[in-house]
Amino acid sequence: MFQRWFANALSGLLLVGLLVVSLPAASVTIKVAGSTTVLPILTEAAKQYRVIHPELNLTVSGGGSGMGVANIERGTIDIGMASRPLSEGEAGRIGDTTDVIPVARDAVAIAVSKAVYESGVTQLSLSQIAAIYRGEIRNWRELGGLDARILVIDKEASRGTRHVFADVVLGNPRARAAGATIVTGSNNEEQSVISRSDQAIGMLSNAWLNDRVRAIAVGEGDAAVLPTAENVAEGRYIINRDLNILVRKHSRDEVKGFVDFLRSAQGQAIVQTVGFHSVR
Amino acid sequence: MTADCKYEGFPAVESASPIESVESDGKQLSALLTVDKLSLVLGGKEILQRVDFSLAKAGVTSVIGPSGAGKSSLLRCLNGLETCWSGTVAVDGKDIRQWRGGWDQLRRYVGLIAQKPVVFNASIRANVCFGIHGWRQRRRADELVEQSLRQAALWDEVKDRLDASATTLSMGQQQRLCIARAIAIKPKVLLLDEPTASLDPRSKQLIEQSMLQLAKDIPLLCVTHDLEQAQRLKGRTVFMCDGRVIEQADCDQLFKQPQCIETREFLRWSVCDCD
Amino acid sequence: MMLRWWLSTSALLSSLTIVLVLGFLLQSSWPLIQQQGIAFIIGTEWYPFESLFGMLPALIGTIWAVALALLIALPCGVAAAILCSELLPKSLRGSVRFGMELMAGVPSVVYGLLGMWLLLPLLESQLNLLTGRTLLAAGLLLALMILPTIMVLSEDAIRAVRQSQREAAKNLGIGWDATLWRVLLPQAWPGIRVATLLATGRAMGETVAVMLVVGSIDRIPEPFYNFLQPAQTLTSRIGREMAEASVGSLHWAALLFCGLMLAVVAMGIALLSDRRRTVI
Amino acid sequence: MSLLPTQHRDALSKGMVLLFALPALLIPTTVLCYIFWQAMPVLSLSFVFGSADGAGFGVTEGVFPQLVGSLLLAVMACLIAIPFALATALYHRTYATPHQQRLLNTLFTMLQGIPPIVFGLCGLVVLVNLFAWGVSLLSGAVVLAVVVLPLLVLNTLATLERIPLTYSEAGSALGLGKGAIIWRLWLPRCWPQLLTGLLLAMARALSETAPIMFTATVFSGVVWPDSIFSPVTTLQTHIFYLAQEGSDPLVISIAWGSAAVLVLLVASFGLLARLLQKLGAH
Repeated sequence: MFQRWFANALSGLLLVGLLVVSLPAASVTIKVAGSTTVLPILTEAAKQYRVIHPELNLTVSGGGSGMGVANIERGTIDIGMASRPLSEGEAGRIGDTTDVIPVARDAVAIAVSKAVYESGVTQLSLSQIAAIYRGEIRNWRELGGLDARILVIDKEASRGTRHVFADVVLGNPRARAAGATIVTGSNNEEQSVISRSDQAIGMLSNAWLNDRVRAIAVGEGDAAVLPTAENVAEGRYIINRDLNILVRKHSRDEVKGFVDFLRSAQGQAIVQTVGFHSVR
Repeated sequence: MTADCKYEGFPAVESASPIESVESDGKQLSALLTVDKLSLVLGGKEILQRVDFSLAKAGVTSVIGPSGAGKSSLLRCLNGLETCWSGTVAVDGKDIRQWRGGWDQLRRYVGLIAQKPVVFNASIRANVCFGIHGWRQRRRADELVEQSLRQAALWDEVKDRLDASATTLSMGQQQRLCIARAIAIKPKVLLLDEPTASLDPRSKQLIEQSMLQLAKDIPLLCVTHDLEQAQRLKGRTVFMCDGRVIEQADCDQLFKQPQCIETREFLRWSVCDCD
Repeated sequence: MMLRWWLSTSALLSSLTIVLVLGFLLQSSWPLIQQQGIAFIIGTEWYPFESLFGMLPALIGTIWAVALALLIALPCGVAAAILCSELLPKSLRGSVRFGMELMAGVPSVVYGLLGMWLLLPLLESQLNLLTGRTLLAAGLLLALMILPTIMVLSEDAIRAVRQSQREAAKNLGIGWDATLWRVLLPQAWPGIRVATLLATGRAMGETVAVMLVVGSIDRIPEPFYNFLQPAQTLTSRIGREMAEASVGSLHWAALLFCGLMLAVVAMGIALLSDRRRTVI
Repeated sequence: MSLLPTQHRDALSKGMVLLFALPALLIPTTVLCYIFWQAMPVLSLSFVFGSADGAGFGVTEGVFPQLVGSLLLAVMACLIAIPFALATALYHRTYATPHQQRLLNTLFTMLQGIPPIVFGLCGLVVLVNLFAWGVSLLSGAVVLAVVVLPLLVLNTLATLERIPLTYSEAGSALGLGKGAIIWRLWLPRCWPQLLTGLLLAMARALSETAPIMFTATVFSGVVWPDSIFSPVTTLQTHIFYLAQEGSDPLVISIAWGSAAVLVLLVASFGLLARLLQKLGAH
């Protein structure tokens, strides 16, 4: 470990001193950006893919599905990540030049804080969730939970998870959420808000749940369905979506190689380990 | 902050020796300010060594001597700008360190006018009544302003532009403004540190006139290098050298028949008509 | 005269940057003004996908956050400056001042981290709010950020008052507080004014820290003076929606218009702070 | 208030000043201690220089790639800004007419006021898309250079203005041309202050996050940028992304660790600048 650290330190100082303007392009770089939901899959896959192709270098950044679509459109990245289908406008603009390849299936869980879950709110119907997000229901007591105002967490409009949630629950993908209290960006920001508060409700991808962030069953009465693996696989859980990656039609073969790796058995195994459901 | 050894903000009560029976000595009783064995050491140098003198109820007392004799430091000790001196200074028979109101109350009693005139960048009227407490009293102090400016012989020159900024006045006018500002709060004693140094003769003459006029009712202690001025101001003259009071006597008597050799040496050296 | 040529072109180029930046902002936000006129500035609803670009919520949020920051930082900063220049002995003065200069250099993203992990939990527990992400949190964080700047500049201004002025005031026996209010502060006021304006400019332009703590919900607080509610500021909106807005769309023009407003107001403030050397 | 004898009023007003000043003095120090206290479990030499292995999700122990990215961006930004800033200041002092001088002052005071996020916006559109440099070290450095430019210009101007007129006139009296006056009279005299200005600019460039967030950085996957057209990771954006983490305490302490490293880095440049100022003053 010491040699590795010492080598790094030395080269660090050397470089700052040298101020080399342009370094030789040692290895091929694949740039990946987009939805924070798909991010864990890509980073884990990148790590394992580098074992097979060490000369390959992947740079990964988040920013949301909108950023994935926008950057693919601008051509500044090689692989875009989107946790939602393309909207008509986007499909119109980039539909013909880019492939939309699903790599996993995922459910958008309606997540509530632990205290709310334990106070009795374990299932909600679509209309109730819509009423919360439209601001018609303001207190958990009206849903049989603890007496506290509801902290309604909305996501940035361009985020894929919000796109799917609004489409299923509120009717159209770009619907307004008048009852929202705060707006968060990435999944982990929303996860941290839900886990820290004890009266919050939000929309999180299945893989981001933990003991302080609990998913509730969605549906009327006993038809309510929890977003478990089987329910999603058989499609009984209604709020689900494909996690897509966007690749330009005639992109470089390293990119194609990586995409095929993602859809290969090893790729789908990574999808499972990260907490999503494979597409096969 | 002056290089004071004690925290100037709160008056340092020091076990100074009590004033011995002031009442018993008649002349002493009439003295408004008495200085008893005052010595000051600043930065290792003995600035003042066992200075004793007293100011009568009225009249000018001028202090002369070579530069570096500690004249200015003496003034700064009297009004609390310098605080780490030993010995006692009593105003109205009361040691200035025991004053209940602290140094600020003392300074309303003992006014000091610095050598270089310092005016606040406000109007002339605001400058004159700057020392008065409470903005309501300041607003209603017009006749006091006029009276002070008349006493400082500045009224005729500024009576029509009282609201102009004080920084537009000349050096001589600014010095008279400082005097007016000091007398506006009706001090019992007035200390002046070379008031007319580097001023034009006309301002010098005006200032001396106003000092003589003031000296009719309050004692003035004036440090000066101008021996003719000391003589014109009459009253007592104190000759100091190297921090010690060499001789003090009436002005004519000291200039005509100086007793000590240093005084005679100093007067002959400064080409004065003494026999 | 190669030197003259080099100097004049460089001067021209660097002074052109501001013209280019402003020109670019105006040019790219022009389509929005053409289409919707100026009414959207006082519109109250910001829903980009329904091309509703109400700026009022963000404007009120920005003004509130900066006002709160100044309200807290100004008295404390000036008081600290008075304490440091008037009351502290010489040795302590140097170290306090050095500490403050160090704090003035702390990057703003570190304040964002502090806001998320120190300020928000504190606010949530003390004021038992629905969520800590409120205008008050943003105001407090900005106050913490501009406090060192105000303190250092005010202390310079107060120490610049000559000692003879202080002694002249002392000779009149008008007491320490009168000296402070009627001699020191009036003479130091130009310096303190500059410090306040610079601090306002910085507080208004802060993005990253505010983005994390203000709640970024585009809604005017219920009674508009209620700062215990989540709100939105111009910079926070740009930060959240800049990445994925597709370039050239109306939404992009609206974001650039926010940038233009920020730039124009900030330039006005910067000009006010340095009146004597500038043209105006 | 004026009823009290002055002595008590002084004590009261000094007390009030102390009351208001205390938060201003205590809070910043507690903030600093809080940062380093939180960073303690993670902070170590291997944390600063250890590197995350390749394209890992970046949330491993090392922040060396981020450190490299931040330093590279700041150094390149200053390298781009220095020639322009120096030239503008020298032009202002030598050839500029009084009207031009006031115009330059106005422009750069205004430029200094503009919030950095606005430069980020313009950088994203112009540099990243229009010039097609993409999210890269170069576009980030250019945006940072524009952010740092006014600071350098005004600092250099202040230094050059402090040179007494007689000093320059003595030179021109000997028939020295403008160039000679600059290289042989002005620069040898005030190079410490110029260097101080540069260090302050470096400190400022290291603490900007908004402009580089979308023009130069990615979340992870790069230790050394392949070329000036490839993106970097920086300490600032690393802190920003990790600050939103909710569940994993290790990630949060890494965020505190990189915050401590960044504060130390910026403070060291600030310290160097102050030391040089004292050196230059003698």
